[in-house]
Amino acid sequence: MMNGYRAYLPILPVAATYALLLGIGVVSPDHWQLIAQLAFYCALGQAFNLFMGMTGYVDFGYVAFLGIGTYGMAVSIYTLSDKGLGIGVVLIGLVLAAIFSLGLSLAVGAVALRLRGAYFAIATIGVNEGFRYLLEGARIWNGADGIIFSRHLRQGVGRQTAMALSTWWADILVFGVAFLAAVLTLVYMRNKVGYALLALREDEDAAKVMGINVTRYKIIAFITSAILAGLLGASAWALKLTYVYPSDVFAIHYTVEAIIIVLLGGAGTLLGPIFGALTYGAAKYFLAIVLPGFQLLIFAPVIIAIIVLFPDGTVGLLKKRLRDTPLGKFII
Amino acid sequence: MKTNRLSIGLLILTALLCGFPSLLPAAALKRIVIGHPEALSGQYAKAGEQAIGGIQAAVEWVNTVHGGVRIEGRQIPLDYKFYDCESRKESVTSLLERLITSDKVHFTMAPYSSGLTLAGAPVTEKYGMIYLNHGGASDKIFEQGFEYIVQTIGPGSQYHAGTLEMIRHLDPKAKRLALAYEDSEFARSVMDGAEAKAKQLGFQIVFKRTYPQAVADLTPLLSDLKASNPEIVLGGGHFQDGQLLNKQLADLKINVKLLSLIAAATLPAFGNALGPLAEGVMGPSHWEYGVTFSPEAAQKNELPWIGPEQDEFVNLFKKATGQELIPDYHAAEAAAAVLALVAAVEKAGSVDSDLVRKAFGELEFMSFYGTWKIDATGKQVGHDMVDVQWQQGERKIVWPLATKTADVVYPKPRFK
Amino acid sequence: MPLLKVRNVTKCFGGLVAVNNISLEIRHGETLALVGPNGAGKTTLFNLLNGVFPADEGQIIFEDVDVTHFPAYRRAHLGIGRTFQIPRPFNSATVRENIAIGGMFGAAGSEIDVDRAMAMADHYIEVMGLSPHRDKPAGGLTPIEKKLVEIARALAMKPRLLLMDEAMAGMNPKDIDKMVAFLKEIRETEGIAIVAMVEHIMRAVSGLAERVLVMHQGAKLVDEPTREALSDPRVIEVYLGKPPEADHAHG
Amino acid sequence: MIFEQLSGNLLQGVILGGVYGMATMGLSLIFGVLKVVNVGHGAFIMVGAYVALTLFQTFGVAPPLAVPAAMVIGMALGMVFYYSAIRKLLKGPELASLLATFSCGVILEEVCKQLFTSEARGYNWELGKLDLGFTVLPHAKLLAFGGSALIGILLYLWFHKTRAGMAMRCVVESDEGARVCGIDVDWEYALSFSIGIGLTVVSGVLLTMFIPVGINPYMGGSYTLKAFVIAVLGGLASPYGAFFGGLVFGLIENGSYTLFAQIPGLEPFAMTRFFSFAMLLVILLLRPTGLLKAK
Repeated sequence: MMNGYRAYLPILPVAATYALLLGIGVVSPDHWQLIAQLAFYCALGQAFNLFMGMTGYVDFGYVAFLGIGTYGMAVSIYTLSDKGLGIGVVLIGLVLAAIFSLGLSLAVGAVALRLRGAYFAIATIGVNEGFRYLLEGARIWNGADGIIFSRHLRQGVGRQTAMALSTWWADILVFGVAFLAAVLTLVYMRNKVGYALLALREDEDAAKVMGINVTRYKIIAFITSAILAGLLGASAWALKLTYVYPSDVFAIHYTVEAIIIVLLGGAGTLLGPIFGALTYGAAKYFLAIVLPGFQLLIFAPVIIAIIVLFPDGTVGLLKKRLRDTPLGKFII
Repeated sequence: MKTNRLSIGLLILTALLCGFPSLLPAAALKRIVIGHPEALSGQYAKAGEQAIGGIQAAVEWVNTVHGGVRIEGRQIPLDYKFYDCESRKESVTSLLERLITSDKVHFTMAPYSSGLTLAGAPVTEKYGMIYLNHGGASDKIFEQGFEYIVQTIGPGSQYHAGTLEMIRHLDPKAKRLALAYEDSEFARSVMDGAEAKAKQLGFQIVFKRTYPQAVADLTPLLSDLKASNPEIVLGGGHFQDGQLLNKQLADLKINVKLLSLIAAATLPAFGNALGPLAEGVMGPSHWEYGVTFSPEAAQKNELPWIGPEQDEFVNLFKKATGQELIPDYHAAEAAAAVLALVAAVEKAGSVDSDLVRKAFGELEFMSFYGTWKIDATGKQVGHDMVDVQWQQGERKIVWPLATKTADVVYPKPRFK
Repeated sequence: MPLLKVRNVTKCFGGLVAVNNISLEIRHGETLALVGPNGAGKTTLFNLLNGVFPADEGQIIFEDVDVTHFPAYRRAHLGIGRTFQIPRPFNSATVRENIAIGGMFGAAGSEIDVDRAMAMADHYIEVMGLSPHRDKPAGGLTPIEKKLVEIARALAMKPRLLLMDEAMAGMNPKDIDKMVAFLKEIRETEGIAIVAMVEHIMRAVSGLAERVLVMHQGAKLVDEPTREALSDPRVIEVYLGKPPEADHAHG
Repeated sequence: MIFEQLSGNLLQGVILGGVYGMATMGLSLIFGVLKVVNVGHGAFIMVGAYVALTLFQTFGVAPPLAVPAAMVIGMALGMVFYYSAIRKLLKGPELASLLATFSCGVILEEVCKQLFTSEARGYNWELGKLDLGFTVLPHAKLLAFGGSALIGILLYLWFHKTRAGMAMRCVVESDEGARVCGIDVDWEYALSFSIGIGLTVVSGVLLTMFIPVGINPYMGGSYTLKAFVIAVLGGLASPYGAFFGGLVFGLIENGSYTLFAQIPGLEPFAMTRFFSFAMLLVILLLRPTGLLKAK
């Protein structure tokens, strides 16, 4: 490329932030779970942004991909732990999570991506709820009973390893998903995919006239984002918590959190979701400690104020301001 | 790099705020602290508030009446620290770890519900710390091989054992049993337990169906139930669905000899909401105001007695919550978990979780909550439930006969 | 062998016939002015030609390929470019990015990577005199500047047929002359056939087009060389006689 | 037997569906005029339930008489939320208005939690029952159905017979057109948002006549989801379409239960929900204008 490495400079602040988070976690293991929670929000925001931020389509049923990814890991550990595969069950779990979320995203994409705007948002809510009730109604994967597989994990890999998987490696995987999502976002932005998405986000009909196969690019972004969500569910919800209930993993509230994170930082930016995730995660954590029971009462009006006052999000605003400064090339 | 500087600043602030307490040198044991990520908002808020009130009442009793936890001839005050986990799984892990590492608590308590209890288990297991389960009734928790979970609430499979025995006692001919319950792991474990017990006692299951969580209308399910012509209906799951089930049975004039609803029917809100429709409805409860456990009863059973007597507990609870409120079983079982902990710590003579866990295994006692004993997996096996029935707008204990405060009305009054 | 062949194309909306049985041919490198009063069906015809929506009846053949059922993006790949009556640049993208997007996905798109597209964009920025605005978001430009960006974006697509919807509306005579000169030059150097939709600006028609196609109420009224068309009584009647029905049709 | 049960269920379904339909009109009105999906819809239903509960328990006001109070409270809430948040987000991306309406719902939920605690409450207002043999219909339910139908008719008349209603219909058809005709579009937005919220709060009152128990701050969520399905059945942008959508929804939900119950191994109740969401997708794909409208 003409610009070569310079085009990829904005990955540096991302890498630095994650390295710093990891560093704090390693130096002060006491706060590992907090760091892990922040990493979860970063990954959630980055993965959600990859589709929503870049295309402008609001997938209100996004959590379904996390949910089905969680099941991918759960099913693998639950059914294969006595096959002597050792740590292999986790790898198979990740693969299953990716396959499941890929499958679901193809099915959803084929249906819902034909719709636009509010219709798309409502359709995706329908997918999430419908899928959950299909699991419960047809008793797929134990239905509403869910899968509790703590014992299976321990039997499969041994007590010490199981503990390390749940309290350390699951979180490292979350960091991995977050970083992968950021890298993919930047790669997309710097390639044709990104320009196609930019065009269709601004004006889908004009984009078609420019020769852009909008369906193709929407599905690329949708699938990428869904697989990342599936991997996130497999690590942050399955491997870490070692149980899954459908009512828990298909809860629409997580989609809302993803939206808040992306909006706080700035939709369609690279650094926005990270900034949004850190602010949101830290604020939530401290409010739970300082004012238990009042978090939502404080959050909701603040969120309204932020979307009214900073519609571009914080990073979106910075990006505009810093466009012509030397810092501009880092902030996208 | 403005964003980055901001986020770095934020992180440093985070680190400072959390990190300071942990930099202080470990002092001699001045207090024993219980840490608790409890649900104060979200779907389990009501049970969470009750639990916190109950725990605060028990802690108050330990410090003022009992004089602190007695270890090595010293009396050490008990402290309780809780955060709001918003009924959400991902908050449980980070708050638990904060309690363990930053707040340096000595013991932890699980939040209400089986799911949230499970969510925290990997963290407490990692730190090898006692994790008192006051509100996770699923039997499956104890099939996972966790080493530090200690249950005070009874396992779900036992909820309706007493109820069914009572029916056999009163009406040997009753046969047709219907189960209509929420599709959740908890309600399923209750109803599977009930089904097994019922078959053992010679009942015939004529109807067994679930309804999804957050249901708004049960009419189709209940018409289906009506067609099976049951004599007994066991059902429920949480709070509002139990109210709905009762109301819509009345709407459809489905009259049965006995209706027992888990969770919902044992709460004051049930009678307030339904008024006369609640008359005669029963529910299995872990504890009910009016149970007759006393130091004398303990002596008779050759068990040690620990903790306040019932009225004392109720007064402490009212003081802790600042409300004129009779505690329900969520408060009682959480308080009993604290009493069990104190007993175990005193027995072990240490706050080391491994020693205390061993002491728990050998512990058997009675409190206002009843008897307490766990098996090797940490599951509660010593506590018997009671059955309550709504009579003239009040809950009366009707079973077991030894603790009853009123005679059972059977068959229940018909809906008008 | 014409560049574009349209046979008996019809499009209805509900009960309204917006384009009624139109046939036409466009030769390589030719410039055709599509004129007609407001509501004559010109924009609908454009939309049919570049595939914004499909025709109800009829056939469209572009360079021997039957594109009747092709979606818009595939027609763009074959070489049909388009500008809009009200410019529709991608507002949050810079001028450079806007034009580069045309290059990346247009007729030559498959061989053009991002860097080459950017280089192409720089070329057209130069040509269109947009250099001062190169890195500004297109949403902040004046309407005329947006129009120029849009033309540049369409040219970057390397089309063989360019459909220009009211490209010169709102320009002053000097700018129109400049634009006409520019389009003529582009036509020579890049070998593009142009169909320019014009509502009123006869200056542009006479300066640019070799042939005029007049539409009236969805149908083809006149298709003849510019000089004849401008003096054709039917054309004059359409413009000056103000037929009352014209207002009811949608375009 | 099954036939009797099915007819009973279908009748109950129509009655319930009417109330659901009424509970969706506000959502459709707001979408029709402002093109905003009110994701916090259920929270306003919850507010209505508390209005009925409080008036009945504190002042002994019979629930049907709580309707005017609910309308006033709802319209006031609508105005407050419109001018403080929604108005500024109309031109922004979908995302902003979706999140804003969701947050409005959260604010209401949390305020109600502080006011009423999270305990599930209820009230008792017995009017007797109508026993049809194959099913039983309490009079309160019939009254709720009648009330819903009446409100639906009043709304229709208002839209078609009054100047204000016709102005609002113009805005639904085209903002630009309405502006040209001299209609203050911004005011129409505010008005329809506030009427939409008012109707929703009123529907909360009517719903408690149907189900007077289980009232709690978080009860709205499942109604929001139901309302989406119903609104789509009715064409999303049409308030009376929503009413008929409700009827269809009630029939399908209750009717499909009986059918799913015949298949062994299924949980029929959960399957009815699956079915209704599957239907939502199919309709969005095939007939985005709703079941009732031609074209």
